[in-house]
Amino acid sequence: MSEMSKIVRTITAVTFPFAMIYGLYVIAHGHLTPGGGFQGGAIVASACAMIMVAFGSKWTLDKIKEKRLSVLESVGAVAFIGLAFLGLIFGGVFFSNFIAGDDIASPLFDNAALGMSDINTAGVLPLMNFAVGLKVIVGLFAIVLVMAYATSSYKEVKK
Amino acid sequence: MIYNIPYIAVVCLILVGLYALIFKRNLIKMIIGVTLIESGVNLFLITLGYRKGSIAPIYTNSPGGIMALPVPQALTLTSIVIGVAVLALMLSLVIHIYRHYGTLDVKKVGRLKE
Amino acid sequence: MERRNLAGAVFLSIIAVIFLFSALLMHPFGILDESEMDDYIIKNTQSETGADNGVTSVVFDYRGFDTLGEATVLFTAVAGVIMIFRRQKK
Amino acid sequence: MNIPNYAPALIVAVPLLGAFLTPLIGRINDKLRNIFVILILGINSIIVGLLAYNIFTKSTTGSPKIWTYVFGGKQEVTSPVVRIMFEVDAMSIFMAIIASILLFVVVIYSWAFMKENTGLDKYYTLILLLASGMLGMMLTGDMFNFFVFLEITSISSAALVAFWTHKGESVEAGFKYILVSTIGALFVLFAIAILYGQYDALNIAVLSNAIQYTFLDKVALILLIAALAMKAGLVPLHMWLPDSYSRAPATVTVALVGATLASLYGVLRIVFTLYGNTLEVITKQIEFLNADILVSNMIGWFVIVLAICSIIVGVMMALRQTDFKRLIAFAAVAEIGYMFLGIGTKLASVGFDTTNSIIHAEYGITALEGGIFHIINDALDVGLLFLVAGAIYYTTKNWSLNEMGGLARNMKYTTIFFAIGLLAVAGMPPFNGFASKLMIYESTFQLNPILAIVAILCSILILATFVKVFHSAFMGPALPKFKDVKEVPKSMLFAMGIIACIIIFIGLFPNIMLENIVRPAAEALTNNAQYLKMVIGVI
Repeated sequence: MSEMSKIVRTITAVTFPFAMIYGLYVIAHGHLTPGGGFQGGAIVASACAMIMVAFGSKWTLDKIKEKRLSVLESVGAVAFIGLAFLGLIFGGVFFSNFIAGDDIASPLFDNAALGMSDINTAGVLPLMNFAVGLKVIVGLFAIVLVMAYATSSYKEVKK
Repeated sequence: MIYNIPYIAVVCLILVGLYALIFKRNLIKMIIGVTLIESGVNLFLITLGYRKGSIAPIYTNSPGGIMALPVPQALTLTSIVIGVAVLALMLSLVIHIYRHYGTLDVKKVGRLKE
Repeated sequence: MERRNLAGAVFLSIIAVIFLFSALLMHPFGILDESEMDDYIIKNTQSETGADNGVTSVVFDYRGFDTLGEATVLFTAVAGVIMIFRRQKK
Repeated sequence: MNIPNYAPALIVAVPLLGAFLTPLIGRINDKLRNIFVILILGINSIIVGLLAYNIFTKSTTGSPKIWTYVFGGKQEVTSPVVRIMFEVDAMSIFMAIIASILLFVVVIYSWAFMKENTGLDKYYTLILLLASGMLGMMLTGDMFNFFVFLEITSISSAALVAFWTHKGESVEAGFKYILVSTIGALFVLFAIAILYGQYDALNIAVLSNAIQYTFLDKVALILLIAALAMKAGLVPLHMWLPDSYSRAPATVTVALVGATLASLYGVLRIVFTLYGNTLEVITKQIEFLNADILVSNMIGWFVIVLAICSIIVGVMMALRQTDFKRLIAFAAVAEIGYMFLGIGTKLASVGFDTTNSIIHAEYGITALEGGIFHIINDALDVGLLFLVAGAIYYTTKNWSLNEMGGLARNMKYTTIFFAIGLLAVAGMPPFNGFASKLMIYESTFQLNPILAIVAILCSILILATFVKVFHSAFMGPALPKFKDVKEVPKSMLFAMGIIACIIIFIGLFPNIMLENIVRPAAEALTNNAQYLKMVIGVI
């Protein structure tokens, strides 16, 4: 994809932070309001895709390599499965919610002392939301970027 | 009968998808057929979770009352993400097929024979 | 080609009849026969997981393993797409 | 930490963690990555072995053992089963053993075989993902979880089929595979949704306990069996199989054999466990004939007809092929037919007398044992043949049988391995295929002699086909262009050697396998009441 006109690029640059913040908000509030890691991640990824459409896939790929995206995605995935493994270590069960909850022993926070249950931290759920959010942002963006770049380079070859 | 209209809509979506899969010869249209079936199935899952007069199963500022079932919504969420993943892979394969053969017609692409 | 179309049409109409018949047999929309599992979740979501959002508690806690699978599916697709568009050694 | 208690979760989680870490390690060093992948699958095989040891030793002494693992909660079963459970019985772990053997062999073989390709980071990632998907399908006790793992398996294997993207045919085969498996998976999901809508449960044991065999359940059963049989490559829906088997790299093909068998396991689980309670119910299915008929019989004969079609079509198409890998792929279709023949005979063997009491024929259980035994034999035999085909491609860069000849001169070990594979796949006495095929023939003969005769004839034709291949590729005068071919690298020989050793071991001592592993697996499948009792405590 080649880059679009200056007007589009400016508007994109202005609206991008708002879309990004909104997406991050959806990720961060996943356990309290509708939304979560996947939905918020999709919003941020579409914001990134908007940048790519406006500035061209070549420009975007110069700024951020797909290999880096792939590594970042791995980090997100490892964080997610790592939280599940931490559940195995601290809670005794794979995927146990080892931070919050009354019936599961919580080694990190004492619920009563810190008043954690009052504000509904939901234990590991927000952390998992962050991990999944990172993974979804990077993953979806990598897919869009790679596909756009591949199709545009093909056109140039054909010409 | 009137209460079964959502299910009939689901069946219609799935049938349209199957129609596209069976009768269309363009690969992109076949993919559209697959996504139609998928939306039908997702719609079916989400209709299973509705209770008459219920609210979303979220306690934040909840007015109270009966809540819709949370599990179908979670399943639908999973299914949608899986659908996106499958769609991405199928489209990238189609891009490659177009690179190799210069066409999207099933008949012309279909070099692999029985 | 003609025969394939005919077979397809027959197949499609059989499926249509079966599915439409099943749609009529489903429980009426909004009136559930069974909801034991979901009622349990709605009742216990706040005390067991500490989340206010029932759906999130299902996605990440009760069926957290499905979400791991889902994240894996996305990971697989990204790996597949990047692999398919890799640069070939010529 | 008591490993066997956590084993069901670890078996899936370890390859997943490996898959997520592979791209990170791949950036450091290629060799390190290869060692890491082999290590991960080795650890996984050890965990599978540990769990298998626990399950099989317990099951021979007393009642069959079923290992359950509840994700994220206390390790006890709450009244509505809310959380995802892994339910590992002898059958599941039997399949997991097959899968881990195949995958371990595949990564060892890949070391030399895939060396010259680009994108190996992604290749190994996808192999590990395929591993966790397959193992997850085999161990899970939750329908939706089964669907998720089915999708992981099909996406990763579709991407792997299209690995050689510079070949148009590979990409096309990959697309065909993903299309077919997505449609199959969507119908599986649709069936799961139908079941969920009626019983508000997703756990297999809970559903099995609740199922009433209404019209909607029948629709769900048909959808599940059709979709999974399509993924297992049963005949009217087998078109994708030869394409993807023959156009993928040989390593991927062997992994795909495992994925196909995972779908076959799904069929077994659904027929015998999910619908196990309704299987032996007499219903007036054919009302206009006014005849009572067993559900089990109906499904059984349906499966038998498809199985016989698979055998005949597979063999007939294999006879005509000149492409090495395509030929083996069609033989694989025929082998899948043999497994389904055993399963179908078991289902059809259940009858009832005039007082409407149900009789189980003796030969039914033999048929099921034969079918299950044939799963491992088929996986090993076909796997070995595909690996040999890969070795031949590695040296000659060719798949066409017409352009080969005299390879035995320079590739002695490969020739021996091919000879072992062909005799085993045709069911010749000293090798493993013989025992299981004999059990299938014997039991099918008692159900209907014609079926057995067809099966035996087709088996002979498979032998003829492979002897022809053996002659044209390995025997005869050495072609001038193959004068300088060398034996394949040691890691490939080692991988083929592992499979060949297991084949010979099972061939020489089939009773050890049969008594200790196959029989408990068959018992775990048929004893549905025990399954429900062990998992959710219903008697």
